[in-house]
Parts: sequence; structure tokens; C-alpha cells
Amino acid sequence: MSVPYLRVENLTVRLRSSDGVVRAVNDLSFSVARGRTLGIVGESGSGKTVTGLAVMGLHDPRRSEIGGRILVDGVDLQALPEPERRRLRGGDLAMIFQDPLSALHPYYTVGRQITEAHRVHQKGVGRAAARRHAIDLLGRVGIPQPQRRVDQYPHEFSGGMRQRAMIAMALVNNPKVLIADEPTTALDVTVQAQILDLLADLQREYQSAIIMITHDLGVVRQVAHDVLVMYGGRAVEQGSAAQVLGDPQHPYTWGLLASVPTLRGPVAGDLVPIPGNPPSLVHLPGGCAFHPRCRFADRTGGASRERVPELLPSGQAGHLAACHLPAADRRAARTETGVSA
Amino acid sequence: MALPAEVDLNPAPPPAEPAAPVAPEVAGRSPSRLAWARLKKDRVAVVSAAVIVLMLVIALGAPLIEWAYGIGPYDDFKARLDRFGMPLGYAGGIDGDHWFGVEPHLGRDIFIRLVYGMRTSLLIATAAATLTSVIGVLVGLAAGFLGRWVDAILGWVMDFALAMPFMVFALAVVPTVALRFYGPRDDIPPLFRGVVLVGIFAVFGWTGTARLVRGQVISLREREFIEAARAAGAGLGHMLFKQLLPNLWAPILISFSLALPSYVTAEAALSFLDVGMVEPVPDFGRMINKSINYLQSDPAYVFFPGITIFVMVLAFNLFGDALRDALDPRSSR
Amino acid sequence: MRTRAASAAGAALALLLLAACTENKGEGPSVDVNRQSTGVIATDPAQSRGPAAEVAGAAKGGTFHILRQSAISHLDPQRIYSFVGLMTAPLYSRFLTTWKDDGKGHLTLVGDLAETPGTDVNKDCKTWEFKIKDGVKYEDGSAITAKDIAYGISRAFSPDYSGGPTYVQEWLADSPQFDKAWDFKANKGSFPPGLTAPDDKTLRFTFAKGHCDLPFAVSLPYTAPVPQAKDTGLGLDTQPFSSGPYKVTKNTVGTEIVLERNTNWDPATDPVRHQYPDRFVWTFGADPDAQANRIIADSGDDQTALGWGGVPASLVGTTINNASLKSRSILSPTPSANRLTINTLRVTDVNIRRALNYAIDRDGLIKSLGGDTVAAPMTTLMPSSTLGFVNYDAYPAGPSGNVEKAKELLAGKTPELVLGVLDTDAETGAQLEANLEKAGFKITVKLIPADAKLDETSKKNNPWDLYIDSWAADWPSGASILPVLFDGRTIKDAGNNNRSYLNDDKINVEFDRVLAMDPAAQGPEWAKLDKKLMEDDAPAVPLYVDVAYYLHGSKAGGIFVSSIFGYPSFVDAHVKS
Amino acid sequence: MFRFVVKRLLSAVLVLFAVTMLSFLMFFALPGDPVSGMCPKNCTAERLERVRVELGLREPKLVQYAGYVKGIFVGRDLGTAQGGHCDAPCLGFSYVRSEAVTDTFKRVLPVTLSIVIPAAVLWLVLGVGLGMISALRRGTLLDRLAVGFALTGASLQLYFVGAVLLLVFTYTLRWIPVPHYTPLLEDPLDWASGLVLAWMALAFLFSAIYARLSRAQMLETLSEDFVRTARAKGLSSWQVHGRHALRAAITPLVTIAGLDVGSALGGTFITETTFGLQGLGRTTVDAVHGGDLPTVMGTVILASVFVVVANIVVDLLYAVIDPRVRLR
Repeated sequence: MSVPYLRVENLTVRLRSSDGVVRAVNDLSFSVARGRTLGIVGESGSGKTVTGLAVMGLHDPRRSEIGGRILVDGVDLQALPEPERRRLRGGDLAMIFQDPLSALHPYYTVGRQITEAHRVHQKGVGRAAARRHAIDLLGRVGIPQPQRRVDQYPHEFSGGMRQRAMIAMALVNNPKVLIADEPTTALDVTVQAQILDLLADLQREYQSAIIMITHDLGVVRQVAHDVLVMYGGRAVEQGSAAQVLGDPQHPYTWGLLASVPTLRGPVAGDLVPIPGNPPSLVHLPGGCAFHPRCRFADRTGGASRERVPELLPSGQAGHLAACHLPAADRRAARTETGVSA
Repeated sequence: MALPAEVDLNPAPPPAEPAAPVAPEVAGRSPSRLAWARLKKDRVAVVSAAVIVLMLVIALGAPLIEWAYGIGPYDDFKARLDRFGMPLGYAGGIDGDHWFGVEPHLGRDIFIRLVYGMRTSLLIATAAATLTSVIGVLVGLAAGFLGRWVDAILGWVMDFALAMPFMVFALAVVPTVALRFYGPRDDIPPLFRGVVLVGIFAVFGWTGTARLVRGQVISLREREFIEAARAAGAGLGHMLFKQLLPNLWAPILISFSLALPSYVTAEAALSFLDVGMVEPVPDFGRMINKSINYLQSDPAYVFFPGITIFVMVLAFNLFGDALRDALDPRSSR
Repeated sequence: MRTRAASAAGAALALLLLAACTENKGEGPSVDVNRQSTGVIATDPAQSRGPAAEVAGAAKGGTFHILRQSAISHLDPQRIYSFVGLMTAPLYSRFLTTWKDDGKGHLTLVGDLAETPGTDVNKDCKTWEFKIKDGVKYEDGSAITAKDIAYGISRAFSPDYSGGPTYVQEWLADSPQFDKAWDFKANKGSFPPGLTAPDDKTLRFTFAKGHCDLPFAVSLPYTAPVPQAKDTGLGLDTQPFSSGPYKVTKNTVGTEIVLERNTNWDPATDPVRHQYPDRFVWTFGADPDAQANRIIADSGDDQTALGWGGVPASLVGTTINNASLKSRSILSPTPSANRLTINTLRVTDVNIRRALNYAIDRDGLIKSLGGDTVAAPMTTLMPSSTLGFVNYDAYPAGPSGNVEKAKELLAGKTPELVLGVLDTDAETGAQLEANLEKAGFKITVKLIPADAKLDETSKKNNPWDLYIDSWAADWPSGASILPVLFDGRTIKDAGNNNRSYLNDDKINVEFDRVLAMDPAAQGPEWAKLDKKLMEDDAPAVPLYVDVAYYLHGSKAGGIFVSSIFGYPSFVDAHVKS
Repeated sequence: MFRFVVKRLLSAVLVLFAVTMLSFLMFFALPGDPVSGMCPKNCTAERLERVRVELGLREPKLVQYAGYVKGIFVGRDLGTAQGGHCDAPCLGFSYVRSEAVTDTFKRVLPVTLSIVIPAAVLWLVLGVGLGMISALRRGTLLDRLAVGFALTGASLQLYFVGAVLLLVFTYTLRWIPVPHYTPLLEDPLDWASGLVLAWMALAFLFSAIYARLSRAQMLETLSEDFVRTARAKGLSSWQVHGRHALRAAITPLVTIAGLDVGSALGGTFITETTFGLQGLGRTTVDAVHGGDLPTVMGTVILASVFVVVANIVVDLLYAVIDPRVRLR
């Protein structure tokens, strides 16, 4: 395992909203090395995107409180003054947002939006050079006729092309850390595969550390080296992709897996969605946040209602899970859910 | 929103404001209950709502107040005026009998006329806002949902209604229209004049709501649930009123709440130009702009109606804003 | 600067607070409404000669400003009939005769362009002769001739130039349809029958019937001379050709009119006009409130200004007891008489009409109109400024009316009456409704759109029982009031001045008798007839005369309220240095 | 684009046509007699009738209307009492003012333009500026002050503000001269000083409304994803707010501003009445009260032309600003 390039320690994010304080991320730690991909999975509202935004430093400081440390190449971003942090943003740190239609400015051409990101970080680059670079990038991310497309507006692009343009924009300064937030959610399977391949190619070329935020375990399985499962703003399970997907320890992960069709044929029984809704981050349930939806909650002797479970090593080295269920009982329980190892 | 400072007839919240689907984080409670909860927490909303309710109570309870106060809106107290028609005594004739003093020249009690005047104004404004909302919603629904030539025709009618100069028509039509409907010796009830005003407001005021609703409908039209209902073979009426309308109540409510004060001020503006309700019917708008002439000679006369209309419109505006914030958390403070 | 601003704003606020917190004890000056006009027709030609006596304290130079809300509808002398036009025309036009007026009711009718106020050649009032003065000139220096005056009068026959008075036309044609009797356009170059100018200095009127009021009738602007060559048709309405001391040098319709000295005007020929200011400037747009506030502020050009709109009733509270404004205010009754006209075709019971007269609360009405600076009560049909006026009250009921007396006359009946008022006077309607209903009437107030009223109530078969009418006579003689308003033989289908539609033979006979008398002797007879009309027929409820209350700038002088029309006269106007 | 303009113009012409027709019908069918105003005293029915015939008021309504429309496009001959031939665009002759209606407009329109255009610039700059700043400084004292200003302004009445401004600045402090109109080219300083109070009053109320609108719009835009994208690119906050956010936030305001200016040009009735300025609005009010039908008709048409043109301009402008809008 190589040296972690990005390290997040005890990250806590509190957001103020009209309905109260949103405890979006709680005591989250993880790290990503260059050339590696970390998959963060969880349902909507589990704090994945908020984590990505926190790493980027995109939360409004007046409406948010961010605790913990975010280290990039050993430098604590939280301690950096804003102008320096801004220099990193879009430069060494880049993010691909979900829903590229709303994430791209509707009134500016795609080319302009790309060159803008380029020129703000590379002072000496002229207009024409930036444009050439943008055309080049658009071509590299697989947009046909980039010379023509560069002058078009986002609404003239198809969904997949918009996502590619978004990626081109994120890659314009060869970022060392790339956060991809559901980059393929809105796309059909073929395009999805193309985009994922594209990201993998680019990662090989630039040795970027990638955080892949998704609720789709299929995607994770395809690209991630490591996996972090989030629920209610906390990490409930983390480890290498093989560990988490191969020997999942947390009932929530089981639920996720059970609700995903796999290419290896159907799992035992039908696809089972997790019953109930994700919790409100304003009013998190006491104890284990997952307990209201957990069919094994009553097997913990009431602990799941009282205490927040700690993230403890379980299974192989480096595999962590936060569950009150005794480790010994987990395998049996997992079989009950129909998720095979 | 057209010419609000002159006469705002198309009071609509800022355009392009899709009814935000409530974020999944807070799902579980219905949007309306959620909005209600937000509204209850908003201190400004509560205070302004209280003021509005108080004014409504005063307006509706006017006869009761008259009974308790012992003075009617038409009673005059000419003995309380000097030879130049100005109220005797202090601050426009304020004393224990006349809490807000008496009107200069006519010598009527300001307090009770204010109470009854508020009733007239609120009635007209409410009726006008309701009528314009209904027309606007119907037209907007039809134009947005049916599309094609219906939309084209209604769009043209909207252009036409917008192009007609409201003020000129109000000026020209209001004074004479009664002569069409009543014989030369018939008593024209004040209600008729009110109805004419409401009618004028309705003819010119519906376009704002219609545009808003049309835009919303167009964005909703392609959503799944509508598709589903369409696929299930739902009738037109069912689609419009059972499927679409429930999703539109937020923008409609907001535009209604902002329309109310604008009709109060529009009615006052019309009476500034000598159209509107006529003497001796107590009317808030006329009272206000008549009193302005007395800014120097009888400031107390300006003060009471002036403060009241300001507070009333402010309360409506604040409440409208709060309502929008509650219904659309994206624009919340 | 900021402290000054703050303190000034503070002072303004303090002033308002002070106004709110001082006790109003009801003090203030009063208007003398009972003064009476004494009028004569000048017999000595010397009285008709100029120059007019110098005004004490007047100096030459400066610009006199007049502020008014709306434009003057006509400047063409043949089309003028509005008060503002009647008061402005003397600045740029001269007439056959004119009034010497001190603003206090002392009047003399003198020759203006004519050497005397006319000669009744055969003492039957059928043939009148005027001799034109020597040395009277237009703005271009050419001489004014009798033919020009005749041409001016013949212009007034044209429907294209309508709007002005029609006395002389009707008398010449001996028919109300004078424009049918003689067509101006078809006969351009000749004069209407009966009007001749045998030479440049002589103008002769010959009527089929006697019209003893002619000297008065030719004091109106339609006798202004117009040389045929200078007749620009409708153009005269914006750019009249001057024969007076001033000429129109700039006219931005609806915005501004500038009158500058006419150097060809000879003061020696003019018995009333002066030429003190270098120019008069009319500025239109400011409403009466703004006008009054500007005059009170008294800064810049407003120091030499007069607000034509007077002091609005809403401001009287601040001005009436303001000592510093005393020297700048004019408070005067006018001859404009307002009455509650009773449609006698509908209200046929004279006792109901009498009951109305007992019931009327003039005091309350006047307060509702704005108090003593707006109106003064009257109980006669003619205003006190009429020559020979005698005051009386046919139905004495006190200033607030006598409800009991009225109920007594009604004898338990509840007459249902419809009162037509202009929509702009809705408050007056409300006041009268409340007032009369206390006395046992059932009143329905009908609002009539202001611009339609004249035609409606002047229709013989109009549907209303009561309406408010106002009459300002064109000259202060009973002859221009009582027969005009109450001679039943003049009633037509529409366009009536007799809006009481009274037709009482006994009264009609009296009209003929008095009209045939020498104008100077008519005064007391009209006064008697006034009383007889009220006692016998009660065709109206006399209400009030308008009161004029004006403010002018500290450097504006020589303004008085005309005893004839009740509006400010400019013949003595000057700018104080 | 070209097709759109043609289509839009056609629909506009149709709207205007309908406006003239409807207003003609309404005004000339309403009770009230314009002729009686012409002779205040001693008018006989026969004389009035002759005047009516002379003015063409006895012709069938349709003939009158046809004549009117013809006058607008090619001019028409009016009787000698109405000044003879009337050149296109002829809106008739006002017998109350003794003037062709077109001439009246030539005179009063500059006044209204001089009131509305500078006031609009003022209220847009002030209102949008204030709204933007307050949105960006959300929750601060500045924001609260701005919101307070906006709410106060939106709850006050123009005639009230006008009366107070006049009383304070003109009559009491005497800092600002009495409102009046001098043509800009004649004396720019006097032009401005004569209208500044009207600008202030209009700008105060409208900027309050625009501040409210643009604050809401800006807040909404700031929560848009593309603003976040801009920040993620490492743009400075000035670039993010001043370029990306403002551009998007201001677009809907353009529509509203265009329509507001269009209808304000059709007559700032209350402003002109309050400050005694003889513009189109005041002229209309006078004409209505004075029964001056040709002028009323003219103002209706002129006002609707302004609104219709403003509508087209806004549509075109919108297409320029927002590339997503395609003109069909």
C-alpha cells in the first residue's frame, strides 16, 4: 500500500438549516493514496456528498462548522488561509459533481467554462492556448467534434456528454485528488461503463487519488480499491473492496448488497430493498443510527438503542465495522438476509 | 410583477421558482405539515399573522365595535370643528369620546371610520385577490396543460390584458359604469361600486398568477406522476384538479398572499385619482390619500390611517415572505 | 452640512408635532360678506380716458408669475368664457367697454376701446353706437378700427370658434340659433345683420328688441378686435393678436405662457390697465396644494407669484392664523352664488320646497366644504355683490336650519327626493343627505360624472329633483341673474339655464317690466323680485357664495379679487422691489 | 430569429388592433357628452347638435372607428373646427385642448421619458445592487437593514412618499426646487433639479421592490449547483458572485424591469400627479376628468404600444442573455 496522499481525520460537519442543525458528518476518518480509488457508498442523505464538499472546502463557513483535519500531502487544509486553499481548489483538488446539467453554468459555453478553470490556475496561459487545451481535453474525454462542441452551451449536450465535459473541466489542471460525486448516476449502462473506463485511464495517466462517491455498489465493485460505507453521517464499515464486498460485516452493507443486482447471477432470493427511510440528520436516532431499520437490532441486548457503536476491526486486518451485533453472530445473521460472502 | 409602485396588479413572487421537491432528509412528514412547522417557528411570521388576524377581526367585528364605541361611521360632530372646519382641541380633536379625533371639515369620528374603512378595503382586496387567483389558476392550468392552440390563444389574451392600460380604463370606466346598470333615480348601493372595482382588478390582474401557474404546469406536465395518471386513462378534469392543482398550491398561496396588500394599495391609489369607493362609504384608501393633504394642518389625521395602512401592508408582505420561505426552504433565510 | 440637515429635518418634525399638540381654540379672521356693490355707468367720457391712476407702491419691471394646475382652455378672445380666461384676456386684449374695479365692490363701467360705454341712440335700447378712441393700436403698431371689432364679433358666430358668450350674437340675430341666422364662413368679409361699422371710428348695433344691458354685455372678451388679415383661425387660440399692454411671446401649450410688454399699447388710451411688470408668466402643472406650499415657502420666483388655485381648505388650518402670511393673503367674497336647485317640474308642492329651505343646515354645509375661507352663507337668490342688493331671509331658520319648521310644513309626509351631485362633490352630497333626512326627507344621492353634468341637468326632463347649481353673472346686474335662471318662457328641451324649470306667469311679467327700465334704476326692483320669487315659488334653496382666499409671494403686489367674477385681477399687478 | 420577430410583431399588431377596437367601443359607448363641455353657458340643443355633426359624432360607430384607424395610418381630414388635415399618425383632435392629440403627445412624452428613464436606471442600480449585496452578506446587519428598507419601501405609497419628500426637501428645507420640467438639451442642470424628487420617490419604492426581488433571486442562484462548480474551480469570490451568480440571477429581473419600464412609460399617473409634472400620465388623468375622449383614446393606444414593444424587447433581450431560449 502506498503513502496516503489525502488523509481525513475525525471529520465532523455541522450545517445550520431552517429546520435545525444538520449533523451531516460525524467523526469520519479515511485516507486515499495516489493512484488509488476510494469508493464511498450509502443511500442519499448519508453524508457522502457533504464529505466531498468538506474536502473541497466548499461549505459556506457562515452556515457550517467543520471539525477534524483534512490533510493533503501532509498539509492541513483547515489551517490554510482562504486564498491558498482556493489555489488548491480546481488545481490539485478537483471535484466532478453529480447532475452535470445543473452543475454547468447554463449561460456560458462549455469551452469557456473549461478555459476559465484552466486560466485561473495557470496564469501565463493565453486565451488561444487555453482553448486549444480545452478542445484537446474534450477530445480526450471522448467528445466527438471537439472543435465544434467547444463553442456550444451545456443544454446542447446530451447527458453523457455533459458528464464528460464536467470531467474535462475537473481534469483541466491535472488534479492530484479527484472527487467524483455520482458521476454516472444519471447515465445509461453503456455510457456509465465508458465514463468509468475513462476515469480509470486518466487515473493511470495522472496517478490521481480518486474518491468515488456513489450509492451504486456495482460501480464500487468495478473501480474502487477501498470502500467506505456511510450511514447517518458515520462510517459504518470500511476496508478494501475485497473485504467489504466479499465479507461484509454490517447489516446496512448487507442491505445495500441485497438491493443490488449483480452480473454474477441472482443472489439467493429476490432483490430486497432496505425497509424504511434514511434518518433525518437533524434528529438522528439515539444509539446506532441504523437500529430503527435493522432487523437484528433486538439481538444486541438493547445496546443498539443506547450507544453509538464504535468502529472496530473485524474480520481481516484493515477491515472496520461499527456494529453492536457480536462478531460471532454476524455470519449467521448475514445468511438470513440472503447475502452470500 | 408590473409597476408595483404605481399600481401593482400582477403581484407574483419572483419567477422561475419551481416548487422544490422536499429534500429526502426530511421526508416522512408531509410538505404542508412541514411548512406549517416552519411557519410556526418563524417569529416574524407569527407576529405578522397575528397583526393580520387582528385587523381581520376588527374589520369583521366593525358593527360590534360600533356598538361598544357608541359612535357610527356616518355620525358627524360639526360642533367639534372651528369656523374653518378644523377640529377643535388637541391633536385633531383627540379625546375620550373620539379616540383618534375627528375628520376636518366633515367632523366624523376617525376611529370608527377607520374600522369600517378597513372592512371595505379588506373586502375589496380579498375579493379581488381571490377572483384573480381563480381566473389566473384556471387560465394557467388550461394554457400550461393543454398547450398548443389553447396556450397560443390564452397567451395572446394575456398579452392583450397586459397591454391594456389598467389605469386609463379604471379612470374612464369606474365613474360611469353605474349609469349603465341603474336607472337615473335608483340608489346605487356601495356594493355595486365595490363589485366594479373588484371586476376591474380581476380583468387586469389575473395575468401574473396565470403566467406563474402556466410555467409550473409546463414543468410538472412531463413528470412521472402525471404521465402515470395519463397512462391510467385519467380524465382531463382529474388530471388538472386532482393531479396538478395539489402540486401548485404553494406558488398560488404565495402569490395570493402577496396580491392582497397590493390590492389594498391599488385601491388606495385609485382613490388618489378620484376613482374608487365614493363618499360617504367609509373607505381606507380614500381616507389615507385624503388625509395626506392635511399633513401640515392636521398631522394627527394623517398619522392614524397612515400608520394603519403601513402596518397592514407590511404585515401582509412579511407574512407573504415568511410563507414563501416556509413553502420553499431553498430561499429561506 | 449633516448637522444642518439633521437640525432642519428635526425642525420640520418639531413643527409637525407642534401642529399636532397645540390646542385649536377656533380663532381666526373673518370675511366681510355683506358688503355691497355700488356700480355706475360712466357718463363722463373723461372717466373712460387713460391713463389709469398709479397704484400706490407699484414699480416697473420684474416678472409676475401665476401658478395654475391645468392649462387655460382658450386664449382666443372670441372663445373665452372661463374665469381664468376672463381674467387673463385683459392683459393682451381690449374690449368695447370694461369695468373700473377697486376689488371692494366699487364699480364703474367705462369705455375701453370705445370713448364711452355706448350711446343708446333712440333711448329704446334698440340702437347703440360706440365711438372708437384715437391712438389705440395692435402689437404691430397698426390702428384698431371699428371694423376689426365688428369682425371679431362676427367670428363669434362661427361654430368653429365656439365657447365664448353669446349675448350679442343672439341679440343681433334675435334668435338663440344665431349661427343658423347668419353663417360666418359663407359671409366672410361682411358683418352680421344689425352690426355695422360706417367708418373706422364708429360701431353700431341695431337690435330687433331693446337690450338695455348692451354696455355690460360688450365688456366681455368677445368684443376684442381682430383684423381680418390677422385671423389665423384656430391659431388665435394659442397665439392671439394683442391689442392690450402685453402680448403672448411664448406659449407652450399646457406648460407655460409668457406675456411680454406690448410697446405699441398707449397707457393714455386705457382707463384701467397698467404695464408694470416686464412680463407675466403662467406656469401650469402644480396642484393647489403645491401652489400654496410654494407661495408659503416664498423663495425664488415664487416671491413674485400668485397661486391661482388659492389656499386649499386642507391647508387653511396652517395659514389662517399665521401672522407672517397676513400681508400676503387676500380673503374676499365673490359673486359666485351656489344654490340647491329644486326641479319644480318634479317637486310641484311648494310647501316641500319651503320645507327644504327651512331644513337646510348652511353652517354644517360650509364647514364640510372647508369653512369660512371657502364659502359664506346666503339666503337670497342674488349674491350681495349685485347692484341694488337687499338682504332678506324668506325662511328664517338659523344658521343650522330648523328641522321642526320643516317637519311642520311636510305635515307627516316623507318626500322621496333624488339629489344629483357631481362625483367630485360626493362629500357635499353626503352632507346634504344627512342634513335633509333629519328633517323628514328621504334622499337618494346620485353621483353624476363631472364632465356630463352640464348637459344632464340642463335637459328639461332630467330625472332628478334636486341638484347643486352655481351661477356667476357676467355683470353684476339682476338682469343677468334672475331672468336667466327663472324665466319660464326660455325653457327648451335641453341646454337650459332655468334648471328649476320654474314658469310662473306673475314672475315672467315682472321680468319684462324691470328689463325695460333704465339699467341704473333696475337694482332695487331686482331685489324685490328676488324676495318675491323665494316667498312665492321657492324654486331653490340659496346656499352660499364662494369665498376667495389667495396667497401671493412677498414681492407680488396689486392683486385684488375682481368684483365681477370673483377671481384675481391682473390689471394692477406689479412686482415689488 | 427572423421568423420569431415577424411572428411577434404580427401578434403585437393584432393586440394593438384589439386594444383600439375595444377602447373605442367602450369610450364612445359610455355615457357622458364631450360636446357639452364646449359651451358652458347659453348652449342650445340645436347648437350642440350642430357641433356633434361637425365632429362626426353622429356617424355610425363603425364609420367613426374606420375613420380613426385610417387617421392613424394615413392621416385624415378633420373639420375646420378641428384644425383641418391631420397627418398620420393622426390620433384625432382634442376639442378640450384645441390641439391635435399627436401634438399633445409630442409635448408631454419627453416629460414622462425624462421621469421614467433616469428613475429606472436609478432603481435598477440601487435595487439590484442592494439586493445582491444583501444576499451575499446574508444574515448580517447590512442584510437586515437592506431587507428592512425593502419591506418599508414596498409597504409605502408613492403619493405618501411624494408628499413627504416635497414637504421636507422643497417646502421646508428648500434644498430642491419645486418640481418642473425643462428639456434636457435646454439646461441639463435644471432638467435634473426639476425632476430629481420624482426620481427619488420612484427609485425609492421601485428599488425596494427590486432589492427584494434580486435578493431572493440571488439567494436562489447562490444555492445553484453551477455556483458551487464555479467555486470548486478555485475562482475568486468576486468572479463567482459578480460573474457566474449575477449573470444568472439578473436574467429574470430583466423581464420584470422591461415590463415595468414599459408600463411606466405608458403613464406615471401618481408620480406626475403628486409632483405636478405634465407628462403622459397627468395628461391622461386630466383628459379623463375633462371628458377629452380623443386624448384618452390616444393615451390608451400609446400606453399599450409601450407595453407591447417592451414585451418584444424583453423577449429578444432574454434570448440574447439566455442561450437556452430559442426563438421560435
